[in-house]
Amino acid sequence: MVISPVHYIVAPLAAAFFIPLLNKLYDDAARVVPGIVLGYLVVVSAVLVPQVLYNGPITEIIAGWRPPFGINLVMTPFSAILALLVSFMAFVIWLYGFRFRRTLKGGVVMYYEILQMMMTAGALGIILTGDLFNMFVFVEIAGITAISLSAFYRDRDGAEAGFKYMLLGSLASVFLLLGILLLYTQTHSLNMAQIAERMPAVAQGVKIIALIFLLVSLGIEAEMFPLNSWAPDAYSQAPSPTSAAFAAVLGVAAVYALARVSYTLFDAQSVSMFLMVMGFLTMFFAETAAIAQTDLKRMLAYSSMGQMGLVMVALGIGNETALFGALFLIINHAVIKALLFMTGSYFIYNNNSKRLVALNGIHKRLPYVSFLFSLGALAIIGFPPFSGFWSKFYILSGAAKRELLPLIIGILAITIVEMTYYLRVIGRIYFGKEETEPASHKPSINALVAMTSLAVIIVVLGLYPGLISGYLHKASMFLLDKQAYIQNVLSVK
Amino acid sequence: METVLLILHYAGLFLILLGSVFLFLGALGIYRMPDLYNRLQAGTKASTLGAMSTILGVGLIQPSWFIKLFIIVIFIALANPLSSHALARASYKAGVKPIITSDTDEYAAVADEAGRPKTEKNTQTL
Amino acid sequence: MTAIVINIALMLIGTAAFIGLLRFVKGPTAADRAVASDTLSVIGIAGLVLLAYVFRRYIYTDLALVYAVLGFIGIIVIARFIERAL
Amino acid sequence: MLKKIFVLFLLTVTGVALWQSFRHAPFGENRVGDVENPETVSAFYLKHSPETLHTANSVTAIVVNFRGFDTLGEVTVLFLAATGLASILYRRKEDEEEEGGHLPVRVKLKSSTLVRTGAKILFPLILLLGIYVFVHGHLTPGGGFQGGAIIATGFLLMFITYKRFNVNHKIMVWLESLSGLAFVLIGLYGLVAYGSFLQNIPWTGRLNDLISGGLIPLIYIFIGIKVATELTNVLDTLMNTKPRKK
Amino acid sequence: MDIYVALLILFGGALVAFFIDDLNRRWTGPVALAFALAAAVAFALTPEGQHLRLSILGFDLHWQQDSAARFFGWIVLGLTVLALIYSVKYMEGKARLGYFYAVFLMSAGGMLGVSVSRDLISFFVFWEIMTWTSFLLAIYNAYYGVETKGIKYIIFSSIGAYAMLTAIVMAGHYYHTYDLADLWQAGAFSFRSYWYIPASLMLGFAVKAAVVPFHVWAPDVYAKTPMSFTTVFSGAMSKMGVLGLLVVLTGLYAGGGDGMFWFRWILGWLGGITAVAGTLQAIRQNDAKYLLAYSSVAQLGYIVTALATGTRLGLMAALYLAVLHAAFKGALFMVAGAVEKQAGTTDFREISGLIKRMPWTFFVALVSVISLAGVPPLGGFVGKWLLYESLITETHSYFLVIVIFFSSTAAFLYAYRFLFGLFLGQAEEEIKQVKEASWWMLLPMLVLAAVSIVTGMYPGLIFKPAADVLAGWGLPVPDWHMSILLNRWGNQVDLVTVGSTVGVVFVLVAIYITLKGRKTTKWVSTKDISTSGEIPSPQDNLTFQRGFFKPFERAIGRLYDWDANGIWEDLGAALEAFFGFVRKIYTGNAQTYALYVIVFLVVLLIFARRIFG
Amino acid sequence: MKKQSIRFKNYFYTFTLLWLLWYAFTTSLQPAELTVGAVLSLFVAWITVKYFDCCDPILIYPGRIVYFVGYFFVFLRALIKANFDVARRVINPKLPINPGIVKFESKLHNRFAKMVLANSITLTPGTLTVDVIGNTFYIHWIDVKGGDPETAYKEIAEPFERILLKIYG
Amino acid sequence: MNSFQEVFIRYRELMEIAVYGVAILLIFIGLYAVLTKKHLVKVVIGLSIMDAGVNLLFVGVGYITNHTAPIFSPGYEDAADKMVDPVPQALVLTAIVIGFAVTALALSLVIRLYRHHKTANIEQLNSLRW
Ligand code: NA
Ligand code: NA
Repeated sequence: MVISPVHYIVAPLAAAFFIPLLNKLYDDAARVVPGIVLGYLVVVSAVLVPQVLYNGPITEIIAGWRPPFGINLVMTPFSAILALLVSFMAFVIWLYGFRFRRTLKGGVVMYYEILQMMMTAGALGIILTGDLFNMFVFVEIAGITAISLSAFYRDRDGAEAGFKYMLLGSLASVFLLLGILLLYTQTHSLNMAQIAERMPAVAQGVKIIALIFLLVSLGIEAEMFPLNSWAPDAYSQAPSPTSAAFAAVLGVAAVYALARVSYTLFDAQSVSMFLMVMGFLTMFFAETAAIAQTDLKRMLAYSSMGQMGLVMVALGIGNETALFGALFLIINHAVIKALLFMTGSYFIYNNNSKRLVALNGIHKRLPYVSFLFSLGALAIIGFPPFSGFWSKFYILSGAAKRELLPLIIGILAITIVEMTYYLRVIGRIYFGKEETEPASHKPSINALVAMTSLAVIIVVLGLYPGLISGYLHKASMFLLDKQAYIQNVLSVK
Repeated sequence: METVLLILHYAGLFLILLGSVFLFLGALGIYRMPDLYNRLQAGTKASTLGAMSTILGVGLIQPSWFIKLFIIVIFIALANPLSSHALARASYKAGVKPIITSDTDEYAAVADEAGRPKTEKNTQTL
Repeated sequence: MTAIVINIALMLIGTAAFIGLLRFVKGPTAADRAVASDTLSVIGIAGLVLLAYVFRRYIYTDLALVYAVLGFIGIIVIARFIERAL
Repeated sequence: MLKKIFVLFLLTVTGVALWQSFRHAPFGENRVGDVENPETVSAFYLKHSPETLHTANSVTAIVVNFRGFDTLGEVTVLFLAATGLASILYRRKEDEEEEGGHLPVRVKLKSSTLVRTGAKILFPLILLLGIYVFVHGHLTPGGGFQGGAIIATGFLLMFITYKRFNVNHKIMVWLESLSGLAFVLIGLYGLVAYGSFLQNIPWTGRLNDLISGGLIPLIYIFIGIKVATELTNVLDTLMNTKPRKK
Repeated sequence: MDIYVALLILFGGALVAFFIDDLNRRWTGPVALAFALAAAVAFALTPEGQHLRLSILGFDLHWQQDSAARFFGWIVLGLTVLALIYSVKYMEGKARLGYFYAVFLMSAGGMLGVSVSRDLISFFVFWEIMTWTSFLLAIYNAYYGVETKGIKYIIFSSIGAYAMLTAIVMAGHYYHTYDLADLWQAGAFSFRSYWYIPASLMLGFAVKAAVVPFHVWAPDVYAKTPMSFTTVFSGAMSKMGVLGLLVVLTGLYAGGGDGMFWFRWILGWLGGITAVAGTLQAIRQNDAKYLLAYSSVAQLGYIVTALATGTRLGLMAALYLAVLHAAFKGALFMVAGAVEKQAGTTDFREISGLIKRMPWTFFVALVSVISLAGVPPLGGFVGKWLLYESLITETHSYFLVIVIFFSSTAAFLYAYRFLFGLFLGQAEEEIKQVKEASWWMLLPMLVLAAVSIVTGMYPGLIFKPAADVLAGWGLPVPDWHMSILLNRWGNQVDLVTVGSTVGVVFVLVAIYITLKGRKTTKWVSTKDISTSGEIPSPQDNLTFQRGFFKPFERAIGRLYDWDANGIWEDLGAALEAFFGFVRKIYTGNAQTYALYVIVFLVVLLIFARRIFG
Repeated sequence: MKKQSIRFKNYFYTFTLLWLLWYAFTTSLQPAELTVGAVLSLFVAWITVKYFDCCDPILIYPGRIVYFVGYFFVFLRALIKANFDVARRVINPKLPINPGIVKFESKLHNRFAKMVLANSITLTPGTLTVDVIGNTFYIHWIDVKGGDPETAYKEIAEPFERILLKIYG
Repeated sequence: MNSFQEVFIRYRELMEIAVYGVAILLIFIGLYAVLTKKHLVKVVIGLSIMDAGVNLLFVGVGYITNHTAPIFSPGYEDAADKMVDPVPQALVLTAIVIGFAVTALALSLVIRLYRHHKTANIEQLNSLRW
């Protein structure tokens, strides 16, 4: 069987269906199988991504019906890179949590593992699909797993977080459906390429209303202000590997969807101002809320929202430089935020508390974890030479190309806020006065490997961004080229 | 054969008309009757017969459909009284008081023993 | 003749459904609404069969059958809910 | 009060916007276009459903074949909801201790003897009806989801009438897993044999025969089984949440 | 040997130092020192004028070993090596040595990188590395400062850095290059075309140079950081701000001198105000470290003023003072560190009379303080001379001269206070056990003192590389001689003669005072507060240690009311309150959240055409 | 031995009934439909045989068929009467009712028979089965003609029960 | 041609109001419940009503006057040009199932919340905020 993009969806799906059965035969199946599957997806990416980057996009036909009649998967350079990112991050997160979850007994492990793996499948589906309604289905897959995982722990306020997520997620899906339906009535198609092709003929009024419904819906998923109120609760209540996946897997997919809808279905110019303003407000409110947090995971959650806001700003700026920055930032944010949640999780595990005060002087107990956390914090602030700097620099350059001086100043001002609270945490970790001396849980070897590999990526990408910059340039150029997308999809026989 | 079909056709039309009248009366009963149990009385009987009659009527007009429609009729005959009974029993146990003008309520003792709420306030409203 | 009878029947059934709906809206207790929906479902089954005939489509009768089953079980569930057995 | 007025205002604006935009798609208007030379997906499906797939129910043809990938996702959503539900309502040892060793019960009160008698008769009937609905999904308005839902309601009837009615969880797990896998494997067969995931086999029988539509009925049967078992599991989990004194 | 070798050695050394600390804590310091020395050797071996062009992400990075790079690079490396020698003993027994040395070396690497960068991208990258590493050292001693004081440093630095970044991306957009030479050529730093580019660059550099009103971070940070790093912090890192301002100035010259007016007057006056403010604050300090910290702010003010003149002599003065300030202030911070290490505190009210216990340290302090005060015959005098010459003869800024003169005079007060507070006066019981600092610490101090002494007689040693810097970047270069100064009337001063004369006089006076003082002084404990029957309260001014310059403070008291620190702190508190208010929009009520969504939707629907049309 | 044969018998009639039902659903005599129906009926019979105990084949012995038909007509008459009764009451603006709940003892022992009786009562004039506990039937009677169990039995149940006793013995 | 169909043609506008109007009204009612009802279950019911409205809108959009169900059953084999749009029906099937899944999940959350907080009032669920 030749490796094809459909494996991204089918492999986790088959595994998910199979795990309950296998788990009856072999106790650890639920913990092992997702790793094998996600590892396989990394391999699939390793095979497909170069193919896409060198030979051009792949359009995978499903059920033998060429687009626009059947559902199809499209791997453009942009989506290919994100698919690689998502599968890799999911694998690392799995690796990180492999032994951690031994503390959970019985069937719960199985539920957890299936949901966590399927969140990845949903995200990959969103990224790969070329069909609008199919995207809705994958949004729901991702949403349902995310809701369930938010509510996973019952000694926390998980159910409350899950309920809020569910409420906003349901609104999102209703709006998404309305938007899709409106577009369907006007273009008689669900294929994104064909909708894009037929869009010019659609009455302006309907087009805008459909756009609004889609933007609000995807804005909820992509943590856009003021639709992002679910995020801090969900991030903070979910198990830490899940919080990492929210940032590294789900967030990536949501932003992709936002970009795809803005750039392919509609024209970037009309959405530009909206994305910039909302992205900026998202950053502003998220970072200002973050600085006042007393809970580590909530702080990280607000920080994530801030990063997503910056990505939106970059999408709104919309020139190639900014998009390059956006893509780079998506990658950075996925890697760095995952690292922060992973290391943060060990702090919480050791302190039995999520409170920031409990971090005082923890570096004595967890020197290596503290080091990695600090590295991540410095990187996410965007201090050179870490990778976070380059993405920010590119986004600012993109803004400069459009001569958006106030935006540049605004972004940098908010960055100072972000920097402030991260550095305070670093200060606490290294120089805070310890108040308690609880038993120490050292990270397990698999978690160490996972965290270290992320740290290495952060440093290497910071020092040699050239490793990936060529691909990112290609990808961001392709995102801008609407006609190429339409051409690629609709010309498939 | 033609005549048989014609007769069946008109018989069917008659049944449909009769059935729909009963359905109408059943609905009227539901609306007009003073308490839940009387509503059930009126609603169940009329609507059951009405539905059965209408469906059989269609079955007579379209003989090739008859078998399946007959199954529906049997199902209604079996299930509808059961559902009415279940609703009556549940409502009574939940404390929905019947209007009793004949001074006979043999079931009250049974329901009270089973823990029927004393006031109607406790009846569920949605 | 046929058309007239069928139209009258449809109108009667429609009115019946409307009256049933009035009771449903009025209540006053959950049990009353349940009674109303019970009757409404029976009216609906008859209406479906009649519409199947109107459109001359045999396959619609399946809907009536399924609707009958689901309606019945729904009422039983509601009854169990009303008596607080769930 | 003020809040309610505000909400009503918001909803009115939303409603008006929706109304205005759906006026651009007049009710009852034919937007499908010429079926013989399809310009829209709908026309294409209406043409190829009987002609190529030999599937009478074109909605089924869409659900299982043309847009079968959606359906795979949909099945997954249901599966994940069942999984999520189980993880949310999962009863741990600690919970039971916390609640004083209470065991979960489905129904608290005995049901009417009449209903119990009736349920016994209706149960097989409903199961068969459900199976009929999904086996004929390609011929009649039914399908895997509808049939599965009917079967699950059959189980629901038993759950709420009998305190001690239990499903065999082992069999359920097997059925659920294997039917899901079967769906995926059929899809993969298409990928291996014809180069496209979920592609139908070329032999599709005669329109309106039971054995027609190629793999479509087979897939819908597996979907029916999966939906039935999953919904039954969901109902079982949702109802098994009330604590009962030992 | 290429430019990057020295950088690689420093950054690699950081990594090694970080991990070697886990193996053997005693080796961390020497290893770091070894790497710093290696870097210095590598830097020395780098051929003059070497160009290095790298490409990263499509940006052309440009590193050059020109005269400016050598000038500032040697300030950095020289101080780093000396400070690391000093650190070996100074840091002995402290925690987190791996952290300390790793970050120290990275910081040095950052500064060296800034010195050699000739494009804005690598300039900024190294600038930021230098900034955050120095932040990590600034919080080394006390976390509880982080919430307010340490964080103030990074906030101000970032305001500056991000102002720079704004300028950089805008310059990149308008001129399609980040290379300094090209930007100079294109007139990018001229005030005429896009005035905010040079302005925000200057803002960034001014923050690092602790110019009022962006100086508030400096005193706390200089005082709280371990003294061995403060040496570098105040001595070298602030000079990176000077380097930056020099870059802008070069651009102004290259662009035909547009905006020289703004540069000269605004920056000049800011420098002057900084000098006065720093001096006045230094005078009222009771802690040697804080005194030195404020003094650093003041000294940087002179340098900035000198630089702002943009004239031949002014520029020479700035560069000369940059080196000298590194030398004497570096030495003084080391002195403070030595006292802190040996006596446990640097609070004037708690110790005094260390002259006997720590004579070598006193010697270094004496030399450096004299140099700082700008008194002949030591190096500091030459710098002041050049500055006055420049202000009077070249720019005719007489008011500024008055300001600078006032500040210089007042500097005598704190200089004296420093010497008296720590070393003179009566020795208490408590300090009887205090011993002289280790030679590891004395050696670098003596080297730095020697710089002040030698340049006092041969300032040409610094004039030469400084003139090379100016010539290299096309800035006006004055005539200079190895040890002769000229004033506007053509009078010659031979510094060797002056130096020798003053030296002889000084030795004689010192001998006289010592002999005389022995006989007349009556030894009473400073804490002997028994007066004629009355019991004084602690507020009573019984010794010189407390309220040393009370009368002076009273005289200029109104000036102290302009407390920049307070303004910034109020602003910070207001911001925090605002942040606390903002987060209240996340009420926790799910329905409110849903309402936000609908309100947002409705707003978009109502203004649909306006927003998306 | 005997038990096993009974089991087989149960399977058999459950299967047969289901297969017939399948035919009713499909109304098709295509071999494919019949085969599939047989397989599926067998499957459903296998699952549900332990619940499906209402319709012993004994019931279709010829003698009882007659009673079945008889019952049907008795019931049909009662049903139509009931409907006109309802119509009368509903249309009458005065709503002439005199409701109450009465009880009586039934002589039936078979649960299925009791259910048939209860359903019949529900569908006949003015009566609604509220509950059945053991052999006691509680009936909501829209126009109570006598509160004692004997009257109630006579008025409400007797015509049906007579025939049901013949069928279920 | 029966009168039912005539009604559909003659009163198209009226039908539009009836179908689209009812669908939008359902969305309206559902949203109203979501935004104002305090009981968690009522909020969930509100979501389901919204779903129902959207589903109705789907089906309504796919309807074509005088066309029949897109099923080629015996007698209708060649009626392809007389059939309503099958796509929205297929989509709505998916939407319904997904809606059900979400509702089930929501109810399970309500159960947990009720157990944890001993209340089903949405306003008292604010231990997570700011
Ligand atoms: Na009834
Ligand atoms: Na003193």
